[in-house]
Amino acid sequence: MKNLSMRDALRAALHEEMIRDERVFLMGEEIGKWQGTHRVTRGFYEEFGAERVRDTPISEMAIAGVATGAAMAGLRPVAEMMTINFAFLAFDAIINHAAKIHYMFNGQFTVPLVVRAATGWGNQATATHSHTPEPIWAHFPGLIVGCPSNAYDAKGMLKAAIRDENPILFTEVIALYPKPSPIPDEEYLIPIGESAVKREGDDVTIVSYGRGVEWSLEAAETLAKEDIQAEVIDIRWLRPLDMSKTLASFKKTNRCVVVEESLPHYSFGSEIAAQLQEAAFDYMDAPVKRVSALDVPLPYARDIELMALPNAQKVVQAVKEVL
Amino acid sequence: MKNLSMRDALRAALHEEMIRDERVFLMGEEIGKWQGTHRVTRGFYEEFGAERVRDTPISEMAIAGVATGAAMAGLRPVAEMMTINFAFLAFDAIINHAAKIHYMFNGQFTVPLVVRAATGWGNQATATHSHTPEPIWAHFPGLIVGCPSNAYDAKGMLKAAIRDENPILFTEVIALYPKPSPIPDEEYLIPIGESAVKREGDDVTIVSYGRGVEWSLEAAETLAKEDIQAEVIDIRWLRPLDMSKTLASFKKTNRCVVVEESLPHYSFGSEIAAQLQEAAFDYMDAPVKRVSALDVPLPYARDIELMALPNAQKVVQAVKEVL
Amino acid sequence: MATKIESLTKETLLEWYREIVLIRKFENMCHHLYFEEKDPARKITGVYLHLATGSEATHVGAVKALGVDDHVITAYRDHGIAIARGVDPNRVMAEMMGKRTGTSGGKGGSMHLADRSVNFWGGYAIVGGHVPLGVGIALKEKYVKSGSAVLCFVGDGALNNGYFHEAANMAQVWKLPIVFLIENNLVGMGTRIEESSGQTNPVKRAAGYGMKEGPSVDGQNIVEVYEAVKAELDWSRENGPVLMESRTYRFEGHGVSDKQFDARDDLKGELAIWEARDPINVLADHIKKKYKNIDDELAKLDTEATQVVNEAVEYAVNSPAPDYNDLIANVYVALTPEYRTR
Amino acid sequence: MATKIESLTKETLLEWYREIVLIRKFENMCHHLYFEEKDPARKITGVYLHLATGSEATHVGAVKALGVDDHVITAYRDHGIAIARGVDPNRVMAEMMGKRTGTSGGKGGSMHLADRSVNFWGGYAIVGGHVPLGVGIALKEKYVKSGSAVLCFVGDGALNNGYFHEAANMAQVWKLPIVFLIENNLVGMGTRIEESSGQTNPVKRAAGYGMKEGPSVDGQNIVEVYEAVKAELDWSRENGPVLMESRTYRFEGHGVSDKQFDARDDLKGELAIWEARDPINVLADHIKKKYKNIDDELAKLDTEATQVVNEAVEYAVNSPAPDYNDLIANVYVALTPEYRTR
Ligand SMILES: Cc1ncc(C[n+]2csc(CCOP(=O)(O)OP(=O)(O)O)c2C)c(N)n1
Ligand SMILES: Cc1ncc(C[n+]2csc(CCOP(=O)(O)OP(=O)(O)O)c2C)c(N)n1
Ligand SMILES: [Mg+2]
Ligand SMILES: [Mg+2]
Repeated sequence: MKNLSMRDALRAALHEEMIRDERVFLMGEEIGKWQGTHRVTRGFYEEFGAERVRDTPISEMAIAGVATGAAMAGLRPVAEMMTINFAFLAFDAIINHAAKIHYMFNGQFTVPLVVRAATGWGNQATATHSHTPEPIWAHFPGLIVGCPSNAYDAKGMLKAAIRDENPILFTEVIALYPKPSPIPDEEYLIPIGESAVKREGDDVTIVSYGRGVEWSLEAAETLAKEDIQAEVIDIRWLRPLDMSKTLASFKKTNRCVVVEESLPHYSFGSEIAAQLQEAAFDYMDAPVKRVSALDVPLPYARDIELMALPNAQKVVQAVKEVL
Repeated sequence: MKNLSMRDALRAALHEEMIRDERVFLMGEEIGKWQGTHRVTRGFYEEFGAERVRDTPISEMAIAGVATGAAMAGLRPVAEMMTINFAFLAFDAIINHAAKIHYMFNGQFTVPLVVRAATGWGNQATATHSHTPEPIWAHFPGLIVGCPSNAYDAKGMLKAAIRDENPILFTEVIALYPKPSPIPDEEYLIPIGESAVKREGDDVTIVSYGRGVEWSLEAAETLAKEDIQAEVIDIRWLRPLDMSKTLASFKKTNRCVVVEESLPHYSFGSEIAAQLQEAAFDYMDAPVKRVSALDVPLPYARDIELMALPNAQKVVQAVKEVL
Repeated sequence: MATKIESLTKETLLEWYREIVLIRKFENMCHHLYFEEKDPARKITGVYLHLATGSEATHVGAVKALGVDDHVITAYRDHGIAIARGVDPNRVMAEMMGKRTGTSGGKGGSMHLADRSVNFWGGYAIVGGHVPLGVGIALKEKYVKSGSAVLCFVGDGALNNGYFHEAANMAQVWKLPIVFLIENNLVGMGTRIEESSGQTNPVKRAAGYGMKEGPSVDGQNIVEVYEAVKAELDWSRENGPVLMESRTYRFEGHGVSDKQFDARDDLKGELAIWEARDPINVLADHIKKKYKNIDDELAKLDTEATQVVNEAVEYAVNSPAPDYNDLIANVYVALTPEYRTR
Repeated sequence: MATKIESLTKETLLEWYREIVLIRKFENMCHHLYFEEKDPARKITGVYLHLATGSEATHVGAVKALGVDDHVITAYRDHGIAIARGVDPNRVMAEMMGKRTGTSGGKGGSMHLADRSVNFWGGYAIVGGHVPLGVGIALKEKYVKSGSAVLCFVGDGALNNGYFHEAANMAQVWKLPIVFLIENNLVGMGTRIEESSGQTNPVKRAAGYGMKEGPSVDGQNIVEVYEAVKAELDWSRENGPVLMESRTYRFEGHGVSDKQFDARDDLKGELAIWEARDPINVLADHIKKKYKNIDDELAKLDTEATQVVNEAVEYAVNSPAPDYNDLIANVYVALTPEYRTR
C-alpha cells in the first residue's frame, strides 16, 4: 500500500497494462517526448519507445479515427485527447464511428478503444477550454463513459477500461490529478458500470461523479456537524448507468441532491432526477435538487469564474433545501 | 391563406428573408445547382445567383466556421447541414466558436448565424444517419436551438431565427417536410423561446417537440375517444427553454408524459421531468413518464427500426400508466 | 497496356469479366428491386442506395490487386467492392433487404456492408470517416510487422473533408502501408470536382503531405487499374502511403433519392461520352482481341451472372428478417461482470 | 533587402522599432507578473499564457502591411499582434489580469484578446478554429466588394488540423481575399514540424488547394516580412488566397504551464542559434546602418516602451474586476420579446 496521486495512479494503470499486453499502445498529442501535457505518460516514451508511445500531429479527428481502426484490427489503443474540449473535434469519430461499428456490422468488429481526456475547469481556462461534458457523450449508446473521483478508483477503472472490448471515453478531472489515495500493491480492477457508496448516511442521498464527489463528501462533513448524515454515491460510469445504489439509498433517505461540475440543462442531474421520480415516486419526500455550474460559457476572470463553479457550500445549501 | 408543405413553408421563409435583407445568404452542400438535398432551396440558385446561394465542398467544419466568420463580419448566413448527423463534424465550430464568441469577447462581436439541419429518422438511414440530437446541442449556453413541429411554425420560427442576432441551430424533421399547414398570406414571426399549447385538455399534459408533437396529438385523439383529455405542449425551442406553459398545464393536470424522437438518456425527457418535479413537486400525482427511441444505435432493417421508434400508440400507453 | 494484358492468363481475364458483369447485373437488380418491384416482400426499401455502375473496372481491378492478407475499406458505394473481394452475393443481397442472413445481419444495409472473414472492412457513410479507420488498420499491420497493406477508396468529394487531411498526414508521418485510391468520378452528389476543389487534379494533393504522388489511371480499364494498384500496394508495404487516382464515372444518380441528370441538366451530355467507355465493353474488347471465338464463353459468363443474381434475390427474399432480439443485440460486447474484470 | 529598407522612412522604422521593443517588454512583464510577482493583486494568474517573444518581427511586420480596413485574426499567441494592430496596451494588460477594462472585459483573457474597433478579430484557442472565421470575414469583404483583405496567422502545428484544410480549400474555391501566413516557429508545443508533418515546407501545401504558393520569408527581419505580406495581401484582393510562411522562433516555452526546454532536451541547442537573430537586434542593426548616431533615439524608445508597460500594469492593477452582472452578461444578445420578433 502506498499513497499515489491520481496522476501517478493512472500512470501505474497504463504502465501495468502496457507491460501485460503488447497490443496496448498509446497515441496522442505531446504524450511522448514532451512527457504528456498532464505528465500522466512521463517516462513512457523512453521506456516503451516510439512505436508504443506515439506522438501525433494536432489532428483530433484522426487520433480518434486511426485509434478506432487500429482497435478494429486487433490492437488496444489508448488515445489521449489533451483535454476533453478538443474531443469535440472528434465527436463524429467517437460517436458516429467508434460507438456504432460493433452494432452496425452486427458484431463482426469490436472496438477495444480507450480515449482518455482531461476534463474539468476552474483555472481560468476560459469558455472554450472549460467543458465537463461527460453527460453529452453518455447520451449515445455504444459508448461507455467513465470519470473517476479519486486516485484509487482511477487506477482500477482505467485498467478495467483497457481490458474491455468496448469503446470507452475515460475522462480525468484535472483538479484531481495531484490528489492522493492509498493504492494497494496488488492489482485490482473496478468493474465497468458499477457505482459506489462513498459515505453512508440516512438523511439525504447525494449523487455525483468526478470532482463533484469531493464537494459532496466535503459537504457531508459539514452537514454531519449539524447532525445531518448524508449518503454519498459516486456514479463513476455515466454509461452504463448503474442506478442501483442510488435507488437503494433514496428509498432509505427519501431526499436527494445531484451534484455535477457540468452545465445544468439536458445533463447529469436531469437524468438522475428523472430516473428517481420515475422509479421511486412513492419514496420522494422532496424534489430532487440539482447543483451544477452556472448556465454560462465560463469566463477568464478568476473571481467570477469561481462564482460559476459548484462547491461544497452550494451542496450544503441544496441539501438544506430538500430536508 | 394557402396550404403549404413544411418544405414550402421553409422555402417561403428563406425567400422572404432573402428579399428583405441583402445580407442574408445561403451556404451548404448541394443547396444550389442541385436544388437542395431536401429541395428546400429549389430555384434559389437560379433566382439569387451563386454569390447568395453558395454550394460548398463537403466540409462541415468549414461550412459552420466560415459562416460564423461571415456572421461576425456583418452578413447573415443561413448555413445548411445536409443532415444533423453531419453537424457532428461541426460540433466544435458551432459549440466552441459560434456559441462562445459573443460572450468570450464580451459582446464585441455578434454571430447572427442560422444553421439549418435536417433531423429525424425512421427511413432505414442506419445508425450513423439517424440522430435527433437536439437536446445535446441545447446543453450549451450561447446557442439557441429550435425544431418546428409543423409547416406553420416552421415558417414563423425560421424567419424569427434569421432576424435574430444569436447563433441558432434550427433543425427540420425530414418526415415533416411534406406535411401541409394553412399559411396566412401576411407575414408572421414566432418568437424565439416561446412554447405553445397545441391542444387543450385537463387530464394529462403531454410535452414534446418536432415530430413528437404529431404522435402526441394523434395519441390525444385516441385518448379523447376514451374521454381522456390530453393537453399537448410543443416546446418548439429547446433553448431558451420556456417551461411556463408546461408548468401551468401540469399544475392543472398533475400528470405528464414527455415524448421525444431522440434517445432516452441525458436528453429532453430527462430535463423536462427534472424541472417538473423541481418546480411543481406538490402538484405531482404520478411520476413524469418518458417516451423516447429505444436506447440502441438505429438499425437498417425496416421492421426492427420501427420497433425502436416512438409512436402514438406508445404515447397512449404511457399516458395510461400515469393516470 | 497492350503489353500488360499479355501477361494475364485467360482464366484471370475471364474471372474479371465475370465479376464486372456480375456486379453490373447486381446493381441493375438493386435498381429494379427498389424502383420497379411491386411485391413488398421482394422490394429494397429505405432512403439510401448508392449504385456503382460505371465504376466496376475500378472496383474489381483494385481489389484484385490485394493479397489475401491485405485489406480494403471504402465508403457507402460498396456493393461492387464487396462482391469483388469475395463476399457472397447472397449475403450482400440479403443485407440490402435487411435480412438476418445479410453480411451485417440486416442492421447495416447497403451503405454498411462488411465481411471480416475476407478483410473487407466496410462500408461507411459519413464522408471521409472511413479514411482514418483505414489508416488505423495500416498502423496495426505495421505494428505487428506483417507486410500487409491497406487499400482505401476515397471519393473525389471526400478529399475536401478534414478526415482525409488529418489521416493522410498521419499516415505519411508514420509511413504506414496504405494506398489512397481516389475514385474520381468527377462529382460528389451534384457538385463537380472543379466546383468543390481548389486542386482539381487529386494526385497533386500528395505534395501537401510529402506523400508519394502515385499515378492517375484510366478507371474504365481494369487491367490498367490492377497493374497500377498492385505496384503501389507493393511500394507502400515498404515505404509508406501513396495517393493515386482512378478516373471513372457514375452511370446512375448519386443515390436513389435523387437523379443526377434531373437536377443538373448541365451534366447531361457527359454521361453518353462515358457510357461509350463502359468498363464491360472495354474489357470485352481486350479479351476478344486477344482470344478468337471467345464470344460463347463470354455469353456463358453473362448467363451465369444473371443466375447468381437471381439466386441472390431468392436467397434474400426467403431469409428471415431480424427480430427484437437482433435489435438489442451487439450494442456492447457483453458486459457480464466476469468479463468486465477478467 | 538592403534596397527595400531604403524606401522606408525613418519615422516608419523607428515606429516599428518602438513596437517590437514594446511587445518584448510587454511579454517579459507578463512573464514576470505570472512567475515572480508576489503581490496577489498584481499577479497574472490562470493556466494559459502564451508569450511570443522571438516572433515580434513577424507579428509587427505582417500587421503593418494591413490597411486600416483590412483585418487580422490569429490563435492564442496574440498579445503582440494586438499591440501591433493598435490595441491600447492598458486594455491588453487589463485583460491579462481579468479586469473589466480589458479588451474582452476580463472574460476572454490572454488567449482571447480582440478589438473590433481596429479590425483585430482575436484571439482563439482551439487550434485551427480561427482559420474558417478568417475565411468568413474574407467572404464578407468579397460579398460587399470592399477590396479589403484578411491576414490570418496559422501556426505550423495547426496546419495538420482539419479546420485548416477545409477552410483553405473553401477560400480557394471562392477566391477570397485572404493571406494565410504560416507562423512557422518549427514546433507546436513540444512537437517538431518534422515529427508532425509529412510536408515540412509549409508553402508546398498550397499545391493541395491549387492555391498561390507565396514566399517563405525570414521572420526575424521585419522589413522582409512587411514587404512580402503587403505584396501578397494586394495580390489576394484581386485574385484570391495565398499561402506564405514566416520562419521564426519561440524564445519561451509553449505556455506557462510547461517549459519547452525542460521537456525536450534535444531542442536546447537551437534556442541560442535563434537568439543570435533576435528580431530587435536585426532591426536595430538595419537602422544603425542606415542612420548614423541613432543610438540615443533608440534608447529613448526603449525607455518609453518601459514606461508604457509600467503604465499598463498600473492601469490594469487599478481597474475593477468584473462582477456577477458581468458573469451573466452577453451570453445572448438580448432576447427581449420586442427584439425577437422585430
Ligand atoms: C460528412 C458528410 N457530409 C455529407 C454527406 C452527404 N453525402 C453523402 S455522399 C456525398 C458525396 C460524396 O462524394 P464523393 O466522395 O465524390 O463520392 P461518390 O458519391 O462520388 O462516390 C455527400 C455530400 C455525408 N454522408 N457525410
Ligand atoms: C484542437 C486543439 N488541439 C490541441 C490543443 C492544444 N494546443 C494548444 S497550442 C498547441 C500547439 C500549436 O502549435 P502551433 O500551431 O505551431 O502554434 P504555436 O504554439 O507554435 O504558436 C496545442 C497542441 C488545442 N488548443 N486545440
Ligand atoms: Mg465522386
Ligand atoms: Mg508552432
